[in-house]
Amino acid sequence: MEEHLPVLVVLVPMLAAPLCLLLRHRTAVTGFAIAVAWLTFAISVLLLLRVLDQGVISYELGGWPPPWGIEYRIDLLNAFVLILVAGIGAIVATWSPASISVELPRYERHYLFYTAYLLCLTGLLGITATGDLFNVFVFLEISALSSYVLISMGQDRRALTSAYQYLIMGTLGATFILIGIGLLYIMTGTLNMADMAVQLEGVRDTRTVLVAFGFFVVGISVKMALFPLHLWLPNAYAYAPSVVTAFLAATATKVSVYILLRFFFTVFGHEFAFGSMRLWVFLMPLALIGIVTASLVAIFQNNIKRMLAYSSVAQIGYMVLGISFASVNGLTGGIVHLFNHGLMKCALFLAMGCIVMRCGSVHIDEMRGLGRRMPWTMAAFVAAGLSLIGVPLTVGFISKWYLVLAALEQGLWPVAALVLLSSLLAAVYVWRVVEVAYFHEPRAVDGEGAITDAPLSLLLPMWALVIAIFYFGISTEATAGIARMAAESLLGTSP
Amino acid sequence: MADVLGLYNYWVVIVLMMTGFYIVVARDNLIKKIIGLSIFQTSVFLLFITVGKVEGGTAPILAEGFDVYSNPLPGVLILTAIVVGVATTAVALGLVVRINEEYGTIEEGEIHVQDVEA
Amino acid sequence: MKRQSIPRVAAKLLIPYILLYAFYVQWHGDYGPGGGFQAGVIFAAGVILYAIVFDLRACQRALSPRIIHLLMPLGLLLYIGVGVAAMLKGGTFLNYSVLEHDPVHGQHLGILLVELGVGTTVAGVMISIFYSFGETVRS
Amino acid sequence: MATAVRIARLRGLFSAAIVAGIYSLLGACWMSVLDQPDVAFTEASVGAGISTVLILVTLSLTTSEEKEPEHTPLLPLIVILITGAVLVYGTIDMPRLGDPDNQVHRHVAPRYINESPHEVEVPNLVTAVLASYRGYDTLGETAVIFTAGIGVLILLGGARRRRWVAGEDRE
Repeated sequence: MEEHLPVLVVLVPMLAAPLCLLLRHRTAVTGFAIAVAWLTFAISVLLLLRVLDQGVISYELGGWPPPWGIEYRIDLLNAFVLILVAGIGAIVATWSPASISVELPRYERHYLFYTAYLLCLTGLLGITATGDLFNVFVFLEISALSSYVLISMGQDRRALTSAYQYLIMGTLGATFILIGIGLLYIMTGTLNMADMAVQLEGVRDTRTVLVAFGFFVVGISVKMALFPLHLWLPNAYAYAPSVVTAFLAATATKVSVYILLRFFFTVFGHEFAFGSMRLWVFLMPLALIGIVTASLVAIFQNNIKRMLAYSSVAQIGYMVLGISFASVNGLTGGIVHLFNHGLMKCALFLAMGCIVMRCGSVHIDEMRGLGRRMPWTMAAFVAAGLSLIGVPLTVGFISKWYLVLAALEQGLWPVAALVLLSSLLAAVYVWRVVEVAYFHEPRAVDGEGAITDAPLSLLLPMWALVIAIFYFGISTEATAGIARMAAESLLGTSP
Repeated sequence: MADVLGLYNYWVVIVLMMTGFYIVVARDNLIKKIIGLSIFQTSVFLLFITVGKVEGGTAPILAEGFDVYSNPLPGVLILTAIVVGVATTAVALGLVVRINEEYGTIEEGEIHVQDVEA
Repeated sequence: MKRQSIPRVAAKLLIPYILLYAFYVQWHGDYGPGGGFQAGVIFAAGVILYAIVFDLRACQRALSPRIIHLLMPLGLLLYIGVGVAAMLKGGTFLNYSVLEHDPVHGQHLGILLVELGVGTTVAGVMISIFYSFGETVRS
Repeated sequence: MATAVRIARLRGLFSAAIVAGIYSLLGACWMSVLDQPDVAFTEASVGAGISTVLILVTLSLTTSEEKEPEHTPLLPLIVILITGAVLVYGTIDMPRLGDPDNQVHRHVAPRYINESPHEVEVPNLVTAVLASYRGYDTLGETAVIFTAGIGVLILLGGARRRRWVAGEDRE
């Protein structure tokens, strides 16, 4: 079974989704989905260990060698992303039962929710594992379609319109990606990424490849909500059920960033993407403007979920900034931030979910005095918030450290200054919540009994994430070490 | 001149593609946007299919008396993409029906007005 | 359209052939154009025609939503099942060659089953989507 | 072809839906001219069949007239023109239609055409590639369709919605 690990990590949730539909029974489906999510996580851990042990794993689906068949190609980078996605998937699944019974009370058929959830997980894992460009498109659509539906399950009717808006933008993005893939296929005659890198040699400078490159990058930027193509994101995250927000915020955009990395460095090679294309000329300013603008907008949001969503847009900026340095430190920063931000955003949105469950809303006025009412939830929020700011001992510090290092290395001290400045902005918006929660009097209780802390079944998964934030913040070898090795292999500087 | 003729097909496809794209971006009506989206996608499919053609070739089904076949791969990719397209359309229409139930309109502008008032 | 006799008679004549044609396309995909996806769509089209001309309720009595909801996952499971069977027999996922002693026979068997899986899911989903929309119209 | 699309700008959504169906059908014809009967077959049954039926049903549930747009579509027009221009620019270096020396026909495809008669022994090459060589894509495609089915069930599932209306007065 050992050699089937690469496909099993995608196959297990994909197989489980239709089974959920057949099981139907509510408790059974819930337990089954959680078990499946943890099994997937276990497989992804095994996979990473195997990659560390043996190097790149290639798996020929259907027994046809690439480029004729489809290949799963697992190296350090995607094994790392797989762990993030599967891990978040497992934790959020464990967290979900109590929350959806409060947030989706009108849904009788919870098994449909879990089917869609597992399909979304399948899609995201499939994108990450594959070594075939067209296969990326197919799995992108699995995850996209299921996330539109998951978002539309939100209680507010605006969830429907934001899901629609996301659907239109997401499909346009996917079609742009498809055009890009098509043009590349015309020029190279292949769809396998590794093979395409070889075939591109002769035609790299043609106008068609240039246009293909452009379309692919624009399409993927929509998917990962790179400023200024982020318009779908704040609404979608704000009105989706908390479970869905926590899951998507930590995984969907990260997977898109991963494809971008793959595309720049594996398919095109960094000499083309950053040498002759001068891509950093576009990417770096966009990333910086994105970081600053989105952080500023976040400060003025009263809906905390929306505030965190804008903060996500800013954080995507950090990752792209790291990529645009195209140096080992920059890439390490980008990759490690991808992982770290997944952890902390997930923890923050889970905390929001607990608050929604107890208070019914995440408007900033509702949060008055919550520090005393829900001490454990708010403590988790503060811990993850500190990490968002980038305080030492948390994971947020590690990624910013690498980013600043990379900026200084290239003599771009204004960029480094901007990164630090934006940390101050993050501090402002996190502080707003802290101030309200800890230093304001609790709202007058309107007869319904005092608000108590969230139940243990919600607190435990959330605190697991908080512990991970500190653990990986203190012992950096695991995450930053792997990210560094991945960065080196992307840049071709390691054997 | 032969050069231009060889590219003519692509250009027609691009005009179609942009018409679909235009409908998506410029129109306020939610259903019209979906129609535009499917036109946009269909024309991208045509682009792929155009690529597969081989001069003097025949459909990629093996039979006696033919030697030159068109490329089967674009056809396969587009079969998959068509399925993806119809799946998206179905979900989008489902959303529109729900939006209409909740808001009583399918015009983007009017929905926006309702959201601001709320 | 319940009381108009021309569409009713025409539909009664056509629907059996549409369904039959769906099966032809399903099994003949190896030799001519067609395959599981097209067969599923044609099958669903036949059912949808029935529902439009006669009545959605009558259609759902003949082909209950419960069965349709079973068809959707079963097709996908069949597809994955073929892949897993290949894995158990020592090949990689979806390697049909190991399904039988002769690789070519294995390929034939694999393709046949997989196309059947696609057809089942597609027919199920298309009919289910139409039922959902139709029920919304009715209520 | 281009005229078909021009008509799709009609204000009446009903006719727009029908014209979109016709457009799909014409697209299918074009595809079969380009030697892809399989795709043409699918496009005809999906684009002109299922999609059109679904759009018509949706129209019967909503409204069939589009309102006048409030703003002038100048910005979208610019976006479109730029995108189109970029694409045309990209085509200049593209291989010519039908040229058998194109990279597309030289690199991966020959194996499908030359070897599959021995390896798979299925006369319809599209089926061979679809179900065997790229079978995993087709599995993904089936999963996409399955997702759409689940999605519509979640969105329009009958039992749930009545509760939605009942619960509305609480908010």
